[in-house]
Amino acid sequence: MSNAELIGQDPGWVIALKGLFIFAACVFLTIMSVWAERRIVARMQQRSGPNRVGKFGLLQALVDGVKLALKEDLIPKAADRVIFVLAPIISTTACFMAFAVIPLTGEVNFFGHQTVMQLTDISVGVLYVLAIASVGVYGIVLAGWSSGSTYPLLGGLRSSAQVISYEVAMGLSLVAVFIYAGSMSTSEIVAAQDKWWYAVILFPSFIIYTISMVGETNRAPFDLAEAEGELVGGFHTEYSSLKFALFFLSEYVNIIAVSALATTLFLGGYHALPGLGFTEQWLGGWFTLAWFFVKVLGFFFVFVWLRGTLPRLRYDQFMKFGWKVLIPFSLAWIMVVSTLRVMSQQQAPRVIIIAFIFSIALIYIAITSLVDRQKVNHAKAAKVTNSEEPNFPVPAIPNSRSEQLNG
Amino acid sequence: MINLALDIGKTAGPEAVLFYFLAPLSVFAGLGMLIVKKAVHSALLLAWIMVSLAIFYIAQDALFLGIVQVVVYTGAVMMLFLFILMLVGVDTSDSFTETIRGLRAIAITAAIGFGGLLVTLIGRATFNRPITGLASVNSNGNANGLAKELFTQYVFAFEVVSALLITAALGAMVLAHSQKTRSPFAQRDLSIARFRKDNLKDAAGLPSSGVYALHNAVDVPALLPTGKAAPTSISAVLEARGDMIESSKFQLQQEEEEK
Amino acid sequence: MAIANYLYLSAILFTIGAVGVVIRRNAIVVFMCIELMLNAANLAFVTFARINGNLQGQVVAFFTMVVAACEVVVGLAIIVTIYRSRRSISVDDASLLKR
Amino acid sequence: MQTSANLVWLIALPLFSSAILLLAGKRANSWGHVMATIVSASAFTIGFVEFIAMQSRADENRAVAQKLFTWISVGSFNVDASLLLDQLSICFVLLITGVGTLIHIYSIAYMSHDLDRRRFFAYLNLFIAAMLLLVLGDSYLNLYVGWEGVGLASYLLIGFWNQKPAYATAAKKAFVANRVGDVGLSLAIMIAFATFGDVSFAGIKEHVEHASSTQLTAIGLMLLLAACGKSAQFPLQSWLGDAMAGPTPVSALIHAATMVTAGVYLITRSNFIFDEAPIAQLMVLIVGGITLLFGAIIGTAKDDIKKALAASTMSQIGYMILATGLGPIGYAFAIMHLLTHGFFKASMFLGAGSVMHGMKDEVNMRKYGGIGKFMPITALTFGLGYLAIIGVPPFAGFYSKDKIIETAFNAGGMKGLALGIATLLGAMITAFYMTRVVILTFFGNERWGHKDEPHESPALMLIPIGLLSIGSIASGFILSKGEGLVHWLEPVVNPLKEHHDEFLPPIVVSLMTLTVVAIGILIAVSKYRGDQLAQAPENVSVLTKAARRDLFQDDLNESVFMHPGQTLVRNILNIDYLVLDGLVRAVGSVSLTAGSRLRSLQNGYVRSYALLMIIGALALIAAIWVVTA
Repeated sequence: MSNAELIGQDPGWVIALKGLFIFAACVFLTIMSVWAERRIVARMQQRSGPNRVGKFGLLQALVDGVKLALKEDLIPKAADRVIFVLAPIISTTACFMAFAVIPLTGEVNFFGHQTVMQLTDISVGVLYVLAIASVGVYGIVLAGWSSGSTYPLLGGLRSSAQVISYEVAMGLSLVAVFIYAGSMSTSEIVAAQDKWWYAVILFPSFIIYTISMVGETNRAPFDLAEAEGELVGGFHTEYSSLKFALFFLSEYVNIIAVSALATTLFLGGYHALPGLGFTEQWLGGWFTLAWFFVKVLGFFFVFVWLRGTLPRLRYDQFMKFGWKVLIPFSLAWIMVVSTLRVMSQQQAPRVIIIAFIFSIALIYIAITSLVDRQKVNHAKAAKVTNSEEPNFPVPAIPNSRSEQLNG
Repeated sequence: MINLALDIGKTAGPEAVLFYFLAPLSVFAGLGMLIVKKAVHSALLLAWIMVSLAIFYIAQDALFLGIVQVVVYTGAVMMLFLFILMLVGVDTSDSFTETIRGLRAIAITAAIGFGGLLVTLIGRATFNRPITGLASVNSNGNANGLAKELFTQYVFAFEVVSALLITAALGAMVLAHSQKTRSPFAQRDLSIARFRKDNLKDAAGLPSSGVYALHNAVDVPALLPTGKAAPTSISAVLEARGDMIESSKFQLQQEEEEK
Repeated sequence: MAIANYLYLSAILFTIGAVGVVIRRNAIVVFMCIELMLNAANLAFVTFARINGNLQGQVVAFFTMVVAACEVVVGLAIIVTIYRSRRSISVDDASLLKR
Repeated sequence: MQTSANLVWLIALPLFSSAILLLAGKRANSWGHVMATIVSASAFTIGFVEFIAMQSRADENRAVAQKLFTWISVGSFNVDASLLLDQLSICFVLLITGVGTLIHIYSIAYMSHDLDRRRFFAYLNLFIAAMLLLVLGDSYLNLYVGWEGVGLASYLLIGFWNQKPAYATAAKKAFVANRVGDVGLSLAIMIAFATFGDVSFAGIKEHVEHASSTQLTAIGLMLLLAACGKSAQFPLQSWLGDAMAGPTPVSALIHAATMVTAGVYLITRSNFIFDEAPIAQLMVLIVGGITLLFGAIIGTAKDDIKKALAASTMSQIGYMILATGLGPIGYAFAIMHLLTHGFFKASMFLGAGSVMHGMKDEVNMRKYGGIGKFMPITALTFGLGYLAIIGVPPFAGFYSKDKIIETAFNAGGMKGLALGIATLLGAMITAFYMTRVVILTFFGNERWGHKDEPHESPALMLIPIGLLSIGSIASGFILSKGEGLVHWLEPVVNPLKEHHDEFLPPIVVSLMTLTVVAIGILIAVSKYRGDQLAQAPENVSVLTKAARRDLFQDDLNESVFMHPGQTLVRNILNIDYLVLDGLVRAVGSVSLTAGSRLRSLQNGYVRSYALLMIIGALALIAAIWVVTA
C-alpha cells in the first residue's frame, strides 16, 4: 500500500495529531539546533560555548527564547504597521508548511492506526515545497520594506534577489531527480531510492542543491541579507521581541526544512543507511524516524560547519556564482541526465552510453581548459598594470619582488 | 441543452465552504487593490488573490496549475513586482485626485455595465453536453495528463511559448541594461584615491564615531586627542539630517576647565 | 454549489482589474491590474476545463501564465527604463506624444 | 494620278538644314547661311523641275502625289501623310522657294552683323519647310501641320530679337492671334471629319454634294476664321502691324509674300466648299471688303515705313480674299494678285530694308526725305514696286487688281456695286498712301538729324531686289497673257461654265481705276509737298487719329474679347473658388473640425485608451447579450 493511499485513509484526528507532532518537532529542533550551533561553532573557535543553563547548557536556547519573548515589542514610527506585523507571520507559516509533504517515517502504527508520518502526499509535492519557499520570501521582503528604514530595505531586497536566484538553481537541480524518479511526489521519490541514493547517481545535482539550499536560507557564507558589517541586521534590523523571535524561528525551521528535503530527495529519506536496512525490520517503522533525523542533523552540521569556516561572499560575486555558474551548469547537467535516462529507457547498448559519458567528459575538459587559459591571459594582462609604479610610497609586495628577480 | 447555472453537477460540501469563504475575500481584496494608496499593499492584495485562485485551481482538479500558479505568479511575478516597486519610488503614495476629467465616473459605470452584462450572460449560458468532470483525465495524475497534452497536441505551441520566454528575457535584459560610463568604484580605487589626496592624514581611514567609554553610537562624533569633536567621524547623511548628538557633554572636564 | 460560481467570480475579478487599469496611475499597479485580469481569465479556463472534462482549458491557462510572465518581465523592464529617464512611474507622465 | 518621289525633298531639305543649323551650334556659324541659301535654291530648282514636268503633261494629269507613310489609322479613319502637287500648289511652291531664295540671299548681307545669323537662317529654312508642307499637304490634317509650323516659324522670327520686350510681346501677340485662327481650322477639320468621314481634299470634294448646306456653311465659316487669323484679316488683323518687329527679310518673306497669303490659299483650296456655301462666301466678301479698306486707311496714317507697308499688305490681301469670295472666276484672280503682290511687296519690303540699312535702322519716314539721291537703285526698285501696287499699266498690279475690281463689279446687283465701289475706293487710298510713302522717303528735304549720309546697300542685297522688281514689272503681263493662269488653275478651281453679264466693259473699269488712282496720287502729292514733314501734325481729323491708332483694332480687341473674356474667366474663377473649392474646403474643414474634436480622445493618456477599450468590450458584450437574448 503506497503512502498516498495510507494517508488517504487517515481519519481527522490522526491528521490533527500528525500536524501537531510535526510542529512540535520543528520547534524542538529549532531550540536544540540553536544550542547545537553555538556549541559547535564555539568548539571550532576553541571556546566552550553556552554551558551554564542546564546540563551542557542545553536549556540555554530555551531561556533565551523566554527572554526574547519578554522584551519590549517596538514598532518604528515610519513602519507600515500591518505589514510589519504580517511579515514574520508569513515567514514562519511558510517554513512550517513545507513539512507537510515530507515523509518522516515509513509505515508506522500511530495509536493503533497504520499510517506514515507525512501530513499529505500530493503528486507534485516537491513543487509544493518550492511554492511554499517562494511564499516565504514575502516575509523577508515585506519585513524589509515595512520597517521604513534603509538598511532593512536593502537587506530585504538583497535576500529576495538571492532567494529568487537560487530558487532557479535549486529547481533545476531537482529536475534531474524528477527525471530519474519519474514523479514529483516526495514519497515516491523516497521509494525510488531504495537501491541507490540520488546523491550518488546524481551527484552534481546533489552538489548544486546543497549549495543553493545554503543560498536559499540566507546562511553563511551566503548570509548577505543580514551582513552585519554592511546592513546592521538586514531585513530584521527594526524587529524586536517576539516578532524577532519568529524570524529567528523561521530561519532555523527553514534550515531544517531544506535539510529534510535534501534528505528526502537525495539521501533516501527515512530509509536506513546502506547495509543497515536490518534496523528497520528489527526495530519497527518508528526507528526510520531516527534515520531521518540523523540525516537531517547531518545536513544541519554542514550548515554550522560552513558558518564556522567560510567568510561571507561579496554580493556581486554571489549573484555571479548563482547565475553564471550554477544555473548554466545545471542546465547542461539536465541535458546529460535526460539523454542518459532516455538511453537507458530505450535499452541503448552500453557502449553507446559509455561513449556518450566519455564525450561529455571530453567536452567538459575542453571547456574548462579554455576557461583556464583565458584566466591565465587575464592574469598576464593584469600583471602589466600591477607593475606600474604608483606615485605614492607603498611597502614592497613580496610576490612582485620575487617575480622581478626571477625575470 | 443543459442550463449551465442550474444543471452543472453540484460540487461537494467542502469545496462550497472553501469557495464561499475565499471568493468574497478575493473580491474584497480586488476592490482593495483599487483603493489602497500604497502600491505595495496593492501588490500584497493581488498576491492574496493569486493564492486564493491557486487554491481554487487545486479544488477544481488542477493541482499542477495551482502549484505553478503559486510558484510562477505569487513567487516570481509578484516578487518581481515588489522588487520593482521597492526599487522605484517605494515611498510614493498615489494621489487619488483624478486628472482626466470624467474618466473615473465613466470607467466605473462602463465597468459595472460590463461586469453586469457578463454575469447575466454567464447566468443564462447553456451547455449542450453532459458534464463529465476531470476524474477520468486526471486518473493518471493531473501533471501527467497535462504533460501529455502539452507534449503531444500542443508541443508546437509549447516550443513557440518557450521561444517567447527566451525572447522576453533577452528583451528585458536589453531594456534594463544601462551602459556604465565608468568602471565600478571598488575598494581598490577608494584606497588609491585616499593615498592620492594632498595630505595623507586620512590615508589610514576616518576615525570611528562614538565617544569611547562614555557613549557608543553612530550619531556621536569621536573626540580628538585634544578633546575636541571630530566632525569627520559622523556619516555625512546623519549630519545632513541633523541626527547628530552634540558631543560637548562627553568631553573631558579638565579640557573645559582649561578654557 | 454550482460550478458557474467560479465563472461569476472570474467575471467580477476581471471587471475589477479593468477598472484598476483605468483609474490607477501608478504604472506598476496598472500592470498588476492587468495580471489580475489575466488571472481571472485563467480561472475561467480552469473552470471550463472542468466543465468540459478535458485538460485543454488548463493547457490554455498554462500558456497564459507563461505569456503573462513574459509580459511582466518586459513590461517591468520598460517601467524601469521610463523611471530612469523621467523619475516617475505614473502612466500619465508617459504621455510623451501629447506635449 | 502620277507620283513623284521628289516632293518629299522639297520639304525635307529645308527641314534637315534647319535641324542641322539648330543642332550644330556655333560650328555652323561660318557656313550656315550659305547652306541654308543653297538648300532654298535647291528647293526652288526641284520646284522648277516639277513645274516644267507638269507643263509637259496634259491638263488632267498634271497633278502629282507622293505618299510618305500612313499617319493615322483608327478604324475607318485613315490619314496618310501624303503630298499633292497640283497646279495651285506649284504656284505657291515657286513663289515660296523663289522669293524665299532671293530673301535668303538678301539676308546674308542684311543680317551679316547679327551674331545669331545662323539661327535666323535655321528659322527661315524651318519656315520654308513648313510653308511647303502647308501647300503640299493633300489633306486638311497635313495642311494643319504646315499651318502650325509656319505659325511657329513666324513666332520665332518675329521674336528673333527677343531681347527687346516689345518684340517678344509682338511675337506673342502674333502667336495668340494665330491661335484663334488655328482653332477655327481645327474646328473646320473636326466638322469636316464628322460630316464626310474624311479630311483629304479629294475625298471631301468627292462627297461635298452629300453634305447639307448648314454643315458646309459651318466648315466654310471656320475656314474663313482660320484664314483671317493667318492672313491678318478683319477681325484678327491686329497682329500684323506688330509683327514688323521681326527683321525686314522676315517681313518681306513671311508677312508680305507667303505666309499671310496662306488664308487665300486655304480658301482657294477649299473652293468646293465655298462654292456650295453662299453664306460663307458672302462672309468672305465682307471680310475681304472691310479689310481692304481697313488696311488702306491705316496705311495712310502710319509714319513707320514697315508698318505702312504692313497695312498695305493687309489691304492687298483683303483684295485677294474678296476675290476668292467672288466665286470660281475670282480664285484665279486672287491667286494672280497673290503672285504679283508677292513680287512687288517683297521688293518694296526689301527696299524698305535697304533704306533702313542705309539709315541706321531708322524706320520713321518723317526722319527720311530725299533719300532717292543717295540710294538711286533702291529708289528705282521701290518706285517700280510702287507703280506695280497702285496699278499703273503695264506693271503687275494693274493686271491683277484691275481684274479683281472688274470681277467685283460683275458680281451683279447691289452686291457688285458695293464691292466695286469698295475696291475702287481701296485703289484710291492705296495710291494715296503709297505715294505718301514714296514722297516721304525718297523726295523732299533731308530730315535725318545726323551728318552721316545714307549709302547704297551692297550688291548682295540689291540683286534680289532687282530680280523681284523684274518680277513686279513682268509677272502681271505674263500671268494674264491669254488668261494663262486662269486656264492653268481651271482643273483645281472649276471655273463656272456659264458666263456672267458684264456690268461694265473692262476698259471702262480700267479707266475708272486709273482715274481714282490718279486722284489719290494728286491728293498725296499736294498734301506732302511742303517742308513741314519732320513732325507728324497734331491737329488732324478724327479719322486720321483713328487710323493712327490702327482704327482702334487693339482697343476693339481689348473691349470685345479681352475684357469680357477676363470677366468671364474671373467669374468662372470665382465660381471655382467659391463653389468647387468651397466644397473641397468644406470637406476639409469638416474633417479638420471632426479631427480637432476627436483629437481630445487622443490625449496621450494610456488610461483613457484603456477606457475606450473597456467601452468597446462593453459594446461587444452588449451585442452578444442582445443577440443571444
